[in-house]
Amino acid sequence: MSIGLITLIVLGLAVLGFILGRQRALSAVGGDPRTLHSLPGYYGWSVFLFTAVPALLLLVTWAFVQPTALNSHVAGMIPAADVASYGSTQLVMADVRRIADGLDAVARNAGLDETGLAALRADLTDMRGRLAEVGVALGSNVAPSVLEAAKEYRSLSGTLRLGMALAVLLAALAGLGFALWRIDPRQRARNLVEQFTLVLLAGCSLIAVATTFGIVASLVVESVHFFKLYDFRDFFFSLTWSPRFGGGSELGLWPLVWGTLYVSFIALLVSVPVGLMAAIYLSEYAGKKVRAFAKPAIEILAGIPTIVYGLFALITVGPFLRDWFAQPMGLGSSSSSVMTAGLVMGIMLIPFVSSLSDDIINAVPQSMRDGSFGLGATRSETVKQVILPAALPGIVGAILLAASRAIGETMIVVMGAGAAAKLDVNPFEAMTTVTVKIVSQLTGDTEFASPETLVAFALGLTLFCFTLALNVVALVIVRKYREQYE
Amino acid sequence: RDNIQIAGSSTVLPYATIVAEAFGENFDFPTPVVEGGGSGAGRKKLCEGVGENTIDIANSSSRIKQSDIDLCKTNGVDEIMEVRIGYDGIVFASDIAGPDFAFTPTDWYNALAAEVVKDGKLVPNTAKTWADVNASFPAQDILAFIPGTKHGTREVFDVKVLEAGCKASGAEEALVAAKGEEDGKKACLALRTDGLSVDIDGDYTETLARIAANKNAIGVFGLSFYQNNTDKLKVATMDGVVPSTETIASGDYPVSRPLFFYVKKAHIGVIPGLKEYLEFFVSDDMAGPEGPLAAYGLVSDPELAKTQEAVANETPMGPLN
Amino acid sequence: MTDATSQTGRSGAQPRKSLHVTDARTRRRNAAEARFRFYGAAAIAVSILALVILLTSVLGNGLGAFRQTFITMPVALDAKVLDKSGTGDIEVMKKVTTIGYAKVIEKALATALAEKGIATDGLTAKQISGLLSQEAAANLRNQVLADPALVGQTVDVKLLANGRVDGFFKGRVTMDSAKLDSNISPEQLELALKMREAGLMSLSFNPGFLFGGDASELRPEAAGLGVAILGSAYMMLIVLVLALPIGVAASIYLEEFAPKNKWTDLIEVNISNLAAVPSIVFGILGLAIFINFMGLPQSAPIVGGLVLTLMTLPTIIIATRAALKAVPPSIRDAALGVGASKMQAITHHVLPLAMPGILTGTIIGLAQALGETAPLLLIGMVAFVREFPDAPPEGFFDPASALPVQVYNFTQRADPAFVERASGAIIVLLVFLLLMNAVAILLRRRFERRW
Amino acid sequence: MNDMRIADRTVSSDTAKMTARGVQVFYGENHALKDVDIDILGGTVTAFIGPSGCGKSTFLRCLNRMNDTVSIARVLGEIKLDGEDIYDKSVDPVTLRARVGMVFQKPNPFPKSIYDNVAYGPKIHGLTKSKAELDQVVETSLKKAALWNEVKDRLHAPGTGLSGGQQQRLCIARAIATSPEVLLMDEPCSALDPIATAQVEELIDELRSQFSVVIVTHSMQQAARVSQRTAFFHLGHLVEYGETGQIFTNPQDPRTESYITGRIG
Amino acid sequence: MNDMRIADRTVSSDTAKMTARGVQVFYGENHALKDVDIDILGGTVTAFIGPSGCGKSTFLRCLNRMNDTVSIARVLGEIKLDGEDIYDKSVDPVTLRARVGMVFQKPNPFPKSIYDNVAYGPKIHGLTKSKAELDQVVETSLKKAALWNEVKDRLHAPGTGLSGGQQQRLCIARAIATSPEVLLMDEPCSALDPIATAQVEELIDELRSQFSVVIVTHSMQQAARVSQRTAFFHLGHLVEYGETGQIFTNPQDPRTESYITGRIG
Ligand SMILES: Nc1ncnc2c1ncn2[C@@H]1O[C@H](COP(=O)(O)OP(=O)(O)OP(=O)(O)O)[C@@H](O)[C@H]1O
Ligand SMILES: Nc1ncnc2c1ncn2[C@@H]1O[C@H](COP(=O)(O)OP(=O)(O)OP(=O)(O)O)[C@@H](O)[C@H]1O
Ligand SMILES: [Mg+2]
Ligand SMILES: [Mg+2]
Repeated sequence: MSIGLITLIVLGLAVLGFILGRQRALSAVGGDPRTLHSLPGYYGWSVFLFTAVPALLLLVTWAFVQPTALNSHVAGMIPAADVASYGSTQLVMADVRRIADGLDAVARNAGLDETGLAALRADLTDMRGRLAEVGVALGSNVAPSVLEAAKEYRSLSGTLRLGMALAVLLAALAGLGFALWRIDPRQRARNLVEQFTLVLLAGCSLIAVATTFGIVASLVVESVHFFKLYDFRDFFFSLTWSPRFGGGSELGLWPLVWGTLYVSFIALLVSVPVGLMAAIYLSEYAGKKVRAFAKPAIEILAGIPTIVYGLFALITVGPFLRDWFAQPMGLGSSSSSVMTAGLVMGIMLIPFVSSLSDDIINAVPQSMRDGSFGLGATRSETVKQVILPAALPGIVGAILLAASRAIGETMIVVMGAGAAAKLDVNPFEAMTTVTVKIVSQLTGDTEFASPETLVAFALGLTLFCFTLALNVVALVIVRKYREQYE
Repeated sequence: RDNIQIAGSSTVLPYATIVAEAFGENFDFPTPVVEGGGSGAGRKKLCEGVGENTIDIANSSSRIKQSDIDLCKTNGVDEIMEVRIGYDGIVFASDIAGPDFAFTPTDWYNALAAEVVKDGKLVPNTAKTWADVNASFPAQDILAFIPGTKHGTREVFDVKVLEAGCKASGAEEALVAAKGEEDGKKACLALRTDGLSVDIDGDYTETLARIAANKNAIGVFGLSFYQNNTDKLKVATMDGVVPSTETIASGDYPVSRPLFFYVKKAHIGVIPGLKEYLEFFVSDDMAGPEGPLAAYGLVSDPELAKTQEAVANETPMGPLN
Repeated sequence: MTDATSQTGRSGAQPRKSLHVTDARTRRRNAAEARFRFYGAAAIAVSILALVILLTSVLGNGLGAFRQTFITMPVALDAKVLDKSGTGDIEVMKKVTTIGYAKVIEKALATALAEKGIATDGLTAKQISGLLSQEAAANLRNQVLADPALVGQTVDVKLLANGRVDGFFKGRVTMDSAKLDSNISPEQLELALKMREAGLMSLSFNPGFLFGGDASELRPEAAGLGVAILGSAYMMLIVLVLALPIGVAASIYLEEFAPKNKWTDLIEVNISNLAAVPSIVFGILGLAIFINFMGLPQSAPIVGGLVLTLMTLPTIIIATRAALKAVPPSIRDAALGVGASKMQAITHHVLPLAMPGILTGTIIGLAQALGETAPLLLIGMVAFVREFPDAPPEGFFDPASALPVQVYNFTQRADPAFVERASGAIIVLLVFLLLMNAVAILLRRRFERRW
Repeated sequence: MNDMRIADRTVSSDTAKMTARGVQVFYGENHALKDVDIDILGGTVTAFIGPSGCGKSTFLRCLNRMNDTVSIARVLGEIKLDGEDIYDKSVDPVTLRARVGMVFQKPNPFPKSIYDNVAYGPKIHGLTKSKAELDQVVETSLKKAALWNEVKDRLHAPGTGLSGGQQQRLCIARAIATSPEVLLMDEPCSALDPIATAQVEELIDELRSQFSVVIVTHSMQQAARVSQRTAFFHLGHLVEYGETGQIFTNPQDPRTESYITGRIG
Repeated sequence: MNDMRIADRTVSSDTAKMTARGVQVFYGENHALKDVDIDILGGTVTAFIGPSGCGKSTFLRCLNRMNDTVSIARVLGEIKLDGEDIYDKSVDPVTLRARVGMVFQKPNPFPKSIYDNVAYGPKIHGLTKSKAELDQVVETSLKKAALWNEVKDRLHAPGTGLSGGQQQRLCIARAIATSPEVLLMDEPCSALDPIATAQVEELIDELRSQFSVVIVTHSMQQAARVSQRTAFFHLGHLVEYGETGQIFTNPQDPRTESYITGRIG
């Protein structure tokens, strides 16, 4: 039985449990739900949970443990000499598994039964050829010990699988029986189900925390390597970023941080006013039709691959800004510039601000608007002084999201702002950002264990701490100015 | 896993895909999966260990480094085969409508270096047009798109163009005199920072697009890329030699580098089709001077026969020299 | 106690204001109002304009990719060449490589040209066969191997023409550029023109672009998006199934149930911070956790889907929390007051009201996930994959590509024919996005309401 | 508490501040207001009475075009302020609402501080020149609305943290701070205790010297106490309109009589 | 309208349904309720009176732990329902609120249909077996709340589209549909006309036969009409609590007397 099938059966049992539980609860009170503590459905759900959750947990654990156990058992059957010829146990086992999978097909193809299969001898039959016939490609001939291991693997995994199916189904049935037996009109079924749901919800929010730990952990290890190779003082206090291919690079952080801030700032300068005004227009002024069309249309902007924006920056916006602004104003003649990247990125970020803000603004109760209009305020005054403050937390969230995207964007910066790290205030100069350098150092041709590559991890970690600080500030601001209606 | 997995240099990537495609068509094995991601990352993945969830082959646009070999060792990857598949030519090209250029490394050094020798003295580079660099050039503004420091191509550019130019122009001598042996040599590679030399972290298509937006710029490309875009680009000579597969194979054209891939020997015989793929790759049908790789712009290795033999014997690479 | 005097006094002191006559201040305020409204309209206009510009450039470049130049001609499948044993044994026939098939096609093309009376003076055999795609031989081989009975017959086949020829008919390649082009000559193009007049060559819809696998740089005309579309679909399925419920659940917990203390503050800041983590870092995470630690395969949609899920979660959580926050407390009070549990109050009343925000988060999150390449770079999905993954769930573990990856790959390739295909891939991606989000957009419209 | 004294009724009916003719309101299909003709006189307190759901609030909201914000509401007929049609295209509802202020039935303080709630109107209309003057206006308004003592120590606490009756008075203070010419009050005393009610009634009486006040109330006593004219609505119809004394002592329509004596609802 | 008749006062004071001892409430720094001791008797209508802002709603919200939802509110003291401490850890506020229903001061219908508003409580408590029965419950509740006639043709129109008084009655209907043992009503008649008020008062009297009712009101007449016991709050203190007749005719505390006679507010 495959895992999918077992899952289906367990779920089926759980559904059955739901129905039975519901009925049992109802019949316990003579069909009058009023005397039950909770709605009958909750009794059903509690049985469902008791049936499905332990069984599925068992299934998952088993599915994780079985291969490991099986592997170590079977691997023990193969003599060290054969393992050596494969290079590693892992590789032998890969072959063992492939052969084991193939044996079924071989048996079917050749009309062999179990005893026939068991009698197969690697030194007598051309196993590689026979397996190839049934579409199992092997890299080399099959050693006898490997074939034996594969047979063992096959039969044992069959047994274990059966065992798993039995165990899981038993667990499900036991859960079902127990939960059904427990049902009592006074049982707090709703509380039980809700407690469970709450644990589930909390578990979900822990995923986010776990992600953070994962990120920090995966960055820290390599960052430590980096700081072993490269002095942290140079990294944190040097103002030059100029990596060399062959080593001897200067990897100062600040030009990149400056570029990141500058580009993001310009991007937000474009996207926040435009997005916010668009959101206000959509929710306060636009008719139903305009709204139904414009909102999803603007959201497409978020879905256009960044490479399109990058090319747009490179081919259209960059030269335009150079010819019409930078050169006439004597600010340089670079076609890639912070301004270019910022502008184009700003366009991409409009929907992040507009759509979310629009939903939040829409959620401000009408009575707030009425109160303001009733005092003779114009729409714009109402929006600025009543609605926006009330919607502030959501809007800040939207802006943070946009800022986050701006910080994390690479393609637009590479094509729009260039790849040169520079500390400059002229917005028409080429600059680059932390993220761009993370990507480029990580995917470059330099050797991995060099500071030039490992700096990517240190950059990642620094950026992480940096944005964390920004977020704390944002949280404090929101806390301070939050206005709760009703 | 039934398919071969390959990762690494994006310069080798197109060649590898051409071979993979032909391999998938003509053999019973599935088409290999070929990833880019850069030589460094490719070699790192190769050295992550032996087993199904590690890759089989790492493409690389430069030779493997000792640190990678050490990493491989610690992870149990003892034997690696090195396969040199040919050479990559690096060319200098500008917009098709622009003037012709005949460069020497000295010209490039004098155009892009931070400090140049003028009248026997080291001075900061102030050249604005190519005519400032070399009177025989047109007075076109200097604007060079060179590979970013992440690219293997940049290493070649540094060594074969800048260092050579530094030496030839006498700047190296002056720099060593001024800053000492170590720092002086390093200073040869210091580029001007006034925006006339632009690092490109993207790929050649980006360089091409930038040239389309800045008609007077000169960019650095791979030979194969240039060959696919001869209608848009005009190639410059280096030391009087026009880059082509022939001139590079013969060694006349100076700016080129070997391309490699590295195979985890432990996977041969285990991953289906791996051996066949290796042999197919280096066969004359593919990598020979008449093969599709050459047609695409790879400079076929004059010593291909040796490589074929090594692949057939599964000879692992020796220590780096 | 009417105060008639004060009333007259007032109307005397203050002349009657007319509703039509506005004072200076009101005019200023109205002007501000008009300006504000104009800014709003302008913001919409700017956004739409940007969209239109981007879309036109994409459509202009990319629509061509859906049509391709084909050569239709009869090909004699010579049994002597293709089935040397004469037994029809497929294993033997497989020994004939594409090179053998290429020769068959070459011959057929020469015959066809001769039959139509098209002169080919001055062109070498290689140049003539250069009009054909290198994919043609592979196509024919697959066709024959799929149906060995064809051998010995003469069949009409439709074969891809070379990318430059195709470019010529689409206006990308001109006689002038061909003069400079090392891959095609004007003479070849002349021949192609004649072939078109003779009906041997024509432009038609190219299903291969949508359903075929990727192709190498030597044959841009054969590159298709099939694998990428499947890969993206698998990943989006995973993202949708995981990110939406987990994101909403986490938001509900954090916003409604979690005690408000330093720890939840930390989690809150932490989640907004996750949104700011560059996507490539999620790739690093995916590589470390899913591939190296959990041993999931490289280049597989399952890993891609999981990584993108983690990346999308913060977006959905932030949007959902903002939406939950915006629901007035009086609604919760009302539900609690009739004895609903907190969970019931939330599922029955708060969630439906927060739905538009949740859906917006989903729309934006999915758009982001669908278009993302950077994290896929590190988990092996930015790759050349020609084999189609199986049907799910096994297919989740097979190597696959993704649409943005395909776009990214196409834009990196040297042959200019890939520019068109990259834009074509973007069009497919956008259509994919619209289809995926259509449900969410419609649902959101239903849930939108004021109270 | 048994207070049926009738306020003195000298009204010059030619000073009609607002006139409504043939006003009809539909909420979608629902015909909420049917053909209402009424004159709101200057310097007068007009009371609207009638059973719940009869259209009092609806009509009130017509008088300063607040119904514009209800998307399904449709208003027909003609309403004039000082002889000018307020539904005319060229009329700016903002100017109108500045002159015709409103206190809503459900208190709806802004999610701002108490001070900002009251200062909002004067600020947007530029009624004060300095901060001190604004402080003054806020204080007077709060005092008039009988809220000053309760909130003077926490002017910067949020208005939403007040008790129901306090919120109601805050909304009254907010409305009078802009000194409108006509003040529409929808059940301004519903959540107030008798003393606060008396204070608000005093305020209304005071306002009458300069402005017109329209007040919706369910308390017959209150209508009798503060108003000079009373309109009785029933099922969307304006049944009877006249001097308060006359309506209460000598209603013309049997329905009015039944309502006042407590027989129909 | 001058109705001061005192409802009949047969109350057995040992059937205390709810008891509160030493209840204090703080809103942040603001000490809103100070040391309140009170017994709510079974089968009795208890009226809370007192000037606006004195803490009536606050105390009411303590009785079914609605103050839990106000993050800044802190409740001290002990409140028991049938002898069980409702603030005990093991008590599920949900069960509590199902038994102690509430009508809020500001009508807050769900943004759903009128039918769904009323049917919500019975649905989540599983009070009905079939759709027909549910329809029945909805109809009876609406009828009891004196709203049925006005809305019977538009049961599926949104509850938020009702007039103020209609919303208030809808909220009453919603609360009684779940048949709680104790019903807390915060100014349930503030937006109702006299006839509707009379109907609600009748309802309250009817409910008393089975349940306890606590009603906050600003109308002394109403308190006198419907309640058997009255509590007078002032500035957060429970000043006096006793039989309604006694409170109104013979108050012990001078503040009570002043309030009833209209001198303090
Ligand atoms: N959410 C809150 N936050 C802060 N303070 C509050 C809050 N709710 C009420 N208060 C304060 O607590 C005190 C008592 O308020 P409560 O609502 O209990 O008064 P009340 O007796 O119901 O008055 P009313 O008759 O006006 O409704 C008031 O001073 C009020 O301002
Ligand atoms: N927004 C709305 N949408 C639909 N119908 C509405 C809306 N507002 C009011 N109505 C209906 O219009 C009619 C008149 O309502 P209105 O609010 O004017 O009553 P009212 O006289 O103010 O009553 P109350 O004394 O209860 O406040 C009622 O039947 C009501 O249900
Ligand atoms: Mg009303
Ligand atoms: Mg209250």
